[in-house]
Amino acid sequence: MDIALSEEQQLLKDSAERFIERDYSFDRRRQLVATEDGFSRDNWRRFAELGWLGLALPADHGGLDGSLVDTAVLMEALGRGLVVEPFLSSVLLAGGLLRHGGNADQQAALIPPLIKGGSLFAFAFTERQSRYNLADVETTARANGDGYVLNGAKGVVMRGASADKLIVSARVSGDSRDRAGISLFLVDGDAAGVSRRGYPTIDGLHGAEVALEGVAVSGDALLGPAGGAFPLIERVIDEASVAICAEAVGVMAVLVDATVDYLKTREQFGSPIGSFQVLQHRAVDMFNALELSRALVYRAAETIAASDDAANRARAASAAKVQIGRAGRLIGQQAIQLHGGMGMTDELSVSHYFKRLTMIGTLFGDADYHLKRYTALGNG
Amino acid sequence: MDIALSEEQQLLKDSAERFIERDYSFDRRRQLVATEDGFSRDNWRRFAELGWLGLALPADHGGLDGSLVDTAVLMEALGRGLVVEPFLSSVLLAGGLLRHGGNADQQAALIPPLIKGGSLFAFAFTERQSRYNLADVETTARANGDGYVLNGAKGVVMRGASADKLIVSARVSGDSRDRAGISLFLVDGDAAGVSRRGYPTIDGLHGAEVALEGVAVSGDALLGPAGGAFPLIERVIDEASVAICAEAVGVMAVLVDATVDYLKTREQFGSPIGSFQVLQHRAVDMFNALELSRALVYRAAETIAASDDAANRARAASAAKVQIGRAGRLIGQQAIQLHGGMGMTDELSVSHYFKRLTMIGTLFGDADYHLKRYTALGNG
Amino acid sequence: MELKLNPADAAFRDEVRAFMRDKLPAEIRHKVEIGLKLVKDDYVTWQRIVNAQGWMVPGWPVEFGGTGWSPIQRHIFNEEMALAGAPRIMPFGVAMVGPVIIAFGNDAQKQHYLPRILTTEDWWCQGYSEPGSGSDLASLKTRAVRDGEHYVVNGAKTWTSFAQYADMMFCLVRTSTEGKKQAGISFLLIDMHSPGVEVRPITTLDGGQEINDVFFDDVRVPVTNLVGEENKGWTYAKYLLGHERTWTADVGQSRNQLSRVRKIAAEELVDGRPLLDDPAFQLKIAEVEIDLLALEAVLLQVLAAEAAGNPPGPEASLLKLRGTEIQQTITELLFEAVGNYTHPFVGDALEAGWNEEPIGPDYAAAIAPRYFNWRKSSIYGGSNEIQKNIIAKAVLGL
Amino acid sequence: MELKLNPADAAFRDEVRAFMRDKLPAEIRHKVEIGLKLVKDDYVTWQRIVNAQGWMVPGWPVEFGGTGWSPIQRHIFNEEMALAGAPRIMPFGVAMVGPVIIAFGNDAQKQHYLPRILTTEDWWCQGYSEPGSGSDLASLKTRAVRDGEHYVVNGAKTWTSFAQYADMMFCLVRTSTEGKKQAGISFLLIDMHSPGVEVRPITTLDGGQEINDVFFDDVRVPVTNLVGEENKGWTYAKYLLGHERTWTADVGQSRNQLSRVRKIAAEELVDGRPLLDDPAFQLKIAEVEIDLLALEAVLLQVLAAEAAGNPPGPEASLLKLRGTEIQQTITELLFEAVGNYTHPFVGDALEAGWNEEPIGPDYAAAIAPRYFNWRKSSIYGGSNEIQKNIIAKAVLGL
Repeated sequence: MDIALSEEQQLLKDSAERFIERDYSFDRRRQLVATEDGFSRDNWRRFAELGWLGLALPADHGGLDGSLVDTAVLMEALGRGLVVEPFLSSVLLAGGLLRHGGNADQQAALIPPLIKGGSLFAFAFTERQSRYNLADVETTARANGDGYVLNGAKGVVMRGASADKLIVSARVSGDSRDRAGISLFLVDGDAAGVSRRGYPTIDGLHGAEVALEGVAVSGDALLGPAGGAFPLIERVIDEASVAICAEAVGVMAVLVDATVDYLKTREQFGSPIGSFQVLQHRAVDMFNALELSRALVYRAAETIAASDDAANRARAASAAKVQIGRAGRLIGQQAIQLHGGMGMTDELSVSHYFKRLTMIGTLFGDADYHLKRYTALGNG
Repeated sequence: MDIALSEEQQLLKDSAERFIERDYSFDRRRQLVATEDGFSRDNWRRFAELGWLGLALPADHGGLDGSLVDTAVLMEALGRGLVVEPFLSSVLLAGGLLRHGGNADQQAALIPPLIKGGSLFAFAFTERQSRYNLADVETTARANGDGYVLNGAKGVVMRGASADKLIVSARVSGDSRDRAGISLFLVDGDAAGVSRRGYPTIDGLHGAEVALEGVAVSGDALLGPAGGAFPLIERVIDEASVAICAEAVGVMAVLVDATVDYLKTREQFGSPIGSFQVLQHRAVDMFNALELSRALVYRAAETIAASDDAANRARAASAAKVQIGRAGRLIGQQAIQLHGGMGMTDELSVSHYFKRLTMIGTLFGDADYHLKRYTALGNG
Repeated sequence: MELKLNPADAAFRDEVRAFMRDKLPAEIRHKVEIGLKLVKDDYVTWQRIVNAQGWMVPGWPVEFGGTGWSPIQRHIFNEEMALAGAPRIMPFGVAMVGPVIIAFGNDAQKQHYLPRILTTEDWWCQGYSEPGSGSDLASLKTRAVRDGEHYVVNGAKTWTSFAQYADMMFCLVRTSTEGKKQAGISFLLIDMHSPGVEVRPITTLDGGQEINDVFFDDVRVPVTNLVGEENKGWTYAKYLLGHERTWTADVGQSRNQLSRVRKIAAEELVDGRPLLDDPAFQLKIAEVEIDLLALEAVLLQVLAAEAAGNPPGPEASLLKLRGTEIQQTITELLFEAVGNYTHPFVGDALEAGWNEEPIGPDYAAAIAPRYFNWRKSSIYGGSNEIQKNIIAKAVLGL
Repeated sequence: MELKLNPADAAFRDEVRAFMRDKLPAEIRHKVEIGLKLVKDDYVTWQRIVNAQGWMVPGWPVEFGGTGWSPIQRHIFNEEMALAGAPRIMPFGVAMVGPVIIAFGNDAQKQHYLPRILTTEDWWCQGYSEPGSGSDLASLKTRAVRDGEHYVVNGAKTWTSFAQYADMMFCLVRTSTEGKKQAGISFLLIDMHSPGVEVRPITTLDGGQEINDVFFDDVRVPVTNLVGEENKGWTYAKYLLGHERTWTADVGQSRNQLSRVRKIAAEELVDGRPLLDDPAFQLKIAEVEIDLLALEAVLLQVLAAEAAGNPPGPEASLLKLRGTEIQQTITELLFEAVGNYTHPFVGDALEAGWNEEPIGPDYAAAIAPRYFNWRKSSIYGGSNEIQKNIIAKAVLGL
C-alpha cells in the first residue's frame, strides 16, 4: 500500500533514498557518531545543495515553500538512513519558528544562511521541570532598556552545544505554566552568560544543558509576538512532531524489512525461523503497525498542512504521536526479540534503529502524554 | 501446580466435583435454566445435606465455621459445573451478612433454615445510579414508631424474585454516597409495598428489579448497626467477590480444558489445529492466565480469612477481581475464537461458560473499577 | 482530525447527510439506534429508498448502476449512512456476488441478476462454509453432479447469514475431486426456493438466529446458473474475498458505535457524575478513535488504489483484521459503560413488537448480546489467524 | 495484600531485614539504588558477607551449607535482599552449577567445588549458547575429544555473562555425533585460566560489556572435570534450567524496581505536580503490582512443591515468562517516568569512579540503558517463545 505522492514528491523521495543508499551506509554513520560534532558538515552542505534544508522554507528567501507532506517524504527517507545530521533542530524547529514567527528582517537575515547550510540552530524550550508541557517555562526575560536579560536553565536541548544560534523560550509575565507571557529570543551560542554542557544522547545524537545567567539581548532578538509566543511554539512543535513521526516510519520500515529478512535466513531446529507460525504472525503484527502508522502520519501531515485551526493541528499531531509511540514500541521490541541475541548487540544496526525509534517515541511527549492531550482537545 | 489443601478441603473438593460429574451434566443444567425458578430445589436440598449451605456459617447454628478458603474450594467446583442454584445470593451474601452482622436472635432464627435449604434470600443493594459504589444508596428508611418505612428502588437483585426474604440497604441519614447513614433491613419478599419484576440474566441466572413503596418493617428487621452498615456490606461483598472469583477459576479451568481438547481433535488443512504454533501459544496464554488466577484467588482468600483490617481485605478482593477480570476476558474470548464457529453456538457448552465468566467479570465491579479501588486504597 | 474535504466533497457530504435525514424512516432509525432486531422488511424498505436515489451500488461500473464516485466520496457515503443510523446495505448482493457476476458472469447472468440486486428483488446469501470445513474453506464437500442441463447438488452449508430471508445463494460446490482441492470447485447460483433446499436456524450464544444450516438434497440447478467456468470457482471466490475484506473494515459503523459509547457514557453515572467525565474512560475512547483514524487512512489508500484499477490484494487482510479488532473493542466499551444492566436478558426485549417497559435504561438490552455476538467477527470471513497467514505468505513471503 | 506471616516467619523477616540494614556496605547499596555498574569486587565482597552469615546457599541440602529454610522463608530472604538494594547473588554457582554437582557430581567434585562456591573462591560462568545455536541449544558444536586423561576442547560459546570475571565455566560440549543431537552432549567444568581460552567482550545496545564470546583452542580439561556420565549432559542441563527458571521470576527484584518507580515518580513533575499523583500512572503501577502478586502466588506454590520433593517441572516456564514480562514492563514505567532525561547518555556516568555532576536528576542516567538492556530477559535462558513451546508440549500435550 503506497501513499499517493505528487511527481515532485516522488523525485524528492527517490533522490533522498538514493543518497542514503549510496552515501550513508551504517558503517559511515557509525564513524560520524564517533566524531566530536557527531555528524558531517560535508553531508550538511550536500543537503543544502539538494535543496533539503530549504524544502519547507519561504521561496522569497531561497526555499521551496514545501508543505509538511513534502517534509514527511524527506523525513521518512532520512529515517531509513538513521541520519544524524541536525535537520530537526536547525530546519524543522528553528526554520519553522522563523517561517511562522520571524519578522521580515529576521527572515531575510537568518533563513538564507540556514538554507545554505552556513549556520546551525537549536531550540531551547524544555526545562528540568517542564516535561512535555510547552507552557511550563521558568526561564525569565526581564526588560532592560530596549532589550532583555535572560536568566534560567534549559535542558535536553537537541544540538544545543554545536549551534551557532539558540532560540530560547522565556517568561516575560505570568505564572509558571501560563500560556500567556512567553516570548522567544534569538541568542548567540557564545553570548556572554550562556554556558553549554554538551553530551551524546543514547540514540547517537547530541544534546545539551544550557544555563543562561544574565544574558543580555537586544530588542530585535525577540522572535514572534512579545509574551504571545505560545501558539507559535505549539504550532512548530506540532509540525515537528509529525515530521519525526515520518522519520519513525522510515526507521520502522527498515526494522520490518530487516526482521523479515532475518526470519528468512536464520536457521534453527533445521528450518528458517520464518517457518514458525508464531514468528510469522509477529512479523505480520509489525507490518500492519507500520502500514497503519505510515497512513496515519501522512494523513496527519496533510491535515496540518491544510488547517488554520490550532486545535485541529494539535489533534492531528497528537494522534500521530500516539500511533507512532505504540507502533514504535511494538516494532522496536519485536525486531530485537526476533533477532534474538544478535539484536542485543551494538554491532548490528538493528539495535541502533530500535534506540532511535524509542527516543522518537518520547521526544515532544510520549504516547500517553499525547493521548491525554488528544482527549483534552475534545472531539473535533 | 496445585493449591495445597487440607484434608478436609480435599474431601470437600472431591465430593463437589463428584456431584458435578455425576449429577450436573450440561444438558441437565440446560433443563434447569429453562424452568421458571431457573434452578432445582431438589439440588438445593442436596447441597444442604452435603453441608455446603452451612460451610461458612457458625457452628452454633448448624454450620461448619469454614473459612473463605473452604468456600473458594467449593465455589471452584461449582464453577466447573456452571451451577445455577442460588448459592451466591442466599449463602454468600445473605449468609455472610447474617454471620458478620446478625444479632443472636436473627442468627438463631434465620441461619438454621438457610442451612437446611428451607428459605431463600436475596441481597438488594445496587440501584440504578449506584453502579459499583456500595455507598451510593438513595433508597430511604424513615423511622416509624419502633420500626421503619422503606422507599426506593433496587436494581439487578440476583435471585430477587424467588427469595423468601430480602435484605435491603437503605439510607437513614446523610447524602447520597456517604458511607455513614446506611442501614440494612430484613424484608419479606411478599411484604406490602414490595413489588418485584423478575427476569433471566444472560448467563442463565435470574435477577429482579425491586420497588419499595412505603414498606413498613418492625424495629427488629434492622440487621447490623443502625446507620453503620457500610463496613458490614463492604466486608461481605469483598468476601463474595473472592468467592465468585474462585467460581470463575472453575469456569476457566473447564474452558482451558475444552479448548485444549478441541485443538487436539479438530482437524483443518489435514492436521489437528493444535499443531499450529500460534494456537498452541494461545492455549499457553490461557493456561498461564488460569494458573496465575487460581494462585492469586486462593492467596486472596487466605489473606481475607486471616485479616482484621478492612483495607487489607479490600485490596485482596480488588486484586483478585482485577486478575479474574483480565484473565477471564482473555480465556473466554480465546476459548470462543479457538472453537471457531462452534464456539458461537448456543448448542455448545463453551459459549455458556464464556457468558458466565464474562458476567462474573462485571459482577460487584469490573476489572477497571477494582484497579481504581485498589489504587485508592494505597500501598498496603 | 477531520478529513480534509475539498468544497465539492463537502457539498457531497451535505447532500448525503440531507438524504439520510430526510429519507431514512424514523422507525428504522430508532431500531438501529437502540439495537433492536431488524426484520427483512426493514432492510428491503431502506434498500429500495437508497436505490430510488441511485445510490444502491456505488462501487459498480456506471453501466450497471454504479455512481462513478471517487474513493473519498464512497467513503463519505458509507460513513454518513452509518452515522445516520441507517441499516447497513446487505453485502451479499451488492458487495459480494454482484462484483463476481460483473467480472466473471455471462451477459445473460448480468442482465438477469444485477438489476434484481439493485431493487432487492433477490435477497442473496453466501454458501461458502460447511460443517467441518471451517477455516480450511477449500476442503468443502458439497457436490454438484452434472445431469443434462442441470447440476444436482447434495451437501450442506453452515454459518449462512440470513439464509432464512434469502431468495438466492451463491454457492461453492465441488464439481471435481481430481487434482488440488482448490481445483475442483465451481461457483453456482442456487435458487433457495428450489425443492430439496432446507434451512435450519442456528441459535447463537447471544440468543440470535441470524445464521443457519442449509441442506441440499438432490437440488436441481440449471447449468446456466454456473458463473464462469466449471472448476474455476476458487478464483472467483478469492476475488470476492478481497472485496469482502475491504467491506469488513466498516469504519463508519465503528464511528457510529463510538458515538453510541459517548451517548451512553454521558447518561451512566459513576459516583453521581457521568462516566463520560471519567479520565480513564475518556482515554479508552480516544485510543479507539486514533486506531480508527489510522484504519481509515489505510482504507482510503486501498479505495484509491482500487479506483486506479488495482483491486485490493492480500494487504486488504489488514482491513479485516484491524476493522474487526476495533469493532470488538467498541463492544467491550459499550459493555463496560452499561455496567450492572448488562445482566438482564429478556430475549423478546430486542424484538420490535415488545411493548413492556425496558429493564434499566432502554439502551441496555442490546449491549451484552452485541458483545457476545460480535465475537464472530474475528472468526468469519476468514478468521483473523487466517488473515495473518495470508499477509505472512502473500505480502511478507514467509 | 501482604503475605500472611506467622510469628516465626515475621521474626525471620525482621532478622533478615536487620542483617541487610547492618551488613550491606553503604557504597554498594548506593550503586545498586542509582543503577551504577557493579564491579567484581562489589559482588565478591557482598557474597562473602552473606556467606559469613551462613546464608549463601539457602536452597542447597543442609549438609552442603543449605539453611533448611521453608519455602516461605527462602522467598522472604530473596525479597528482603532485593528490597534492601543488595546486589543479587550471582546465580551461576549457587543456583546453576551447584545443584547440578550436588545431584550428579561425584564426591571429589562435591568436596572441591561446593565450598569454593560458598566462599566465592570460584566465579562461575555458563557455557551453553554458541554462535548459531540460539534457541536450538542442542545443536551445539563445541567438541570435546578424549585424549588420555584429558578432553581437548575446541569451539566457541557466546552470550556468556560475566565470563570476564570467571574462574570456571560449566560447559555443554559435544562428545558424540551419533544418534539424536541431544544424546551426544556432556557437561564439563572448564578452568577459564587454561591455555587456549580466550574471552572477548560483546558490547550490547546499552553500551554495556557484561556478555562475551568465549573461544576454545585446544583447551585441555582433565576428565575428572566431567560431571556425571559422558553424553548424558543434556539431562543435567535440563535439570538446571528448571532451577534457573524459578530463579528468573525474581519477584523481590521487581518489587524493588517498582518502589524505584514510585520514588522517581514522586520527584518527577507533571504540570508542577508529582507524576506519582497522576491517576493514569497510578493505575499502571497498580496493574503491575497485581501481576506481581499473582506471580508471587505461583512462585510460592512452586517453592512449596520443591520443598516437598517435586522439583520444578515445565510449569516453571510460566515463572520465567511472566517474571521477565513484568521486569520489562517495569523498565518501561521507569523510562516513562524519567521523560526527557532518558536522552542523555554518557557512558562513564554509570561507572563508580565518575565524579561529574549528573545530567538531570541523578537517577536518570541508568534508566534508558536498563530499558534497552532488559530486552535480553525475554531472549536469554530459553526465549519466551521457547518457554511457550515447552508448556504447549510438556504441559498441554499439544
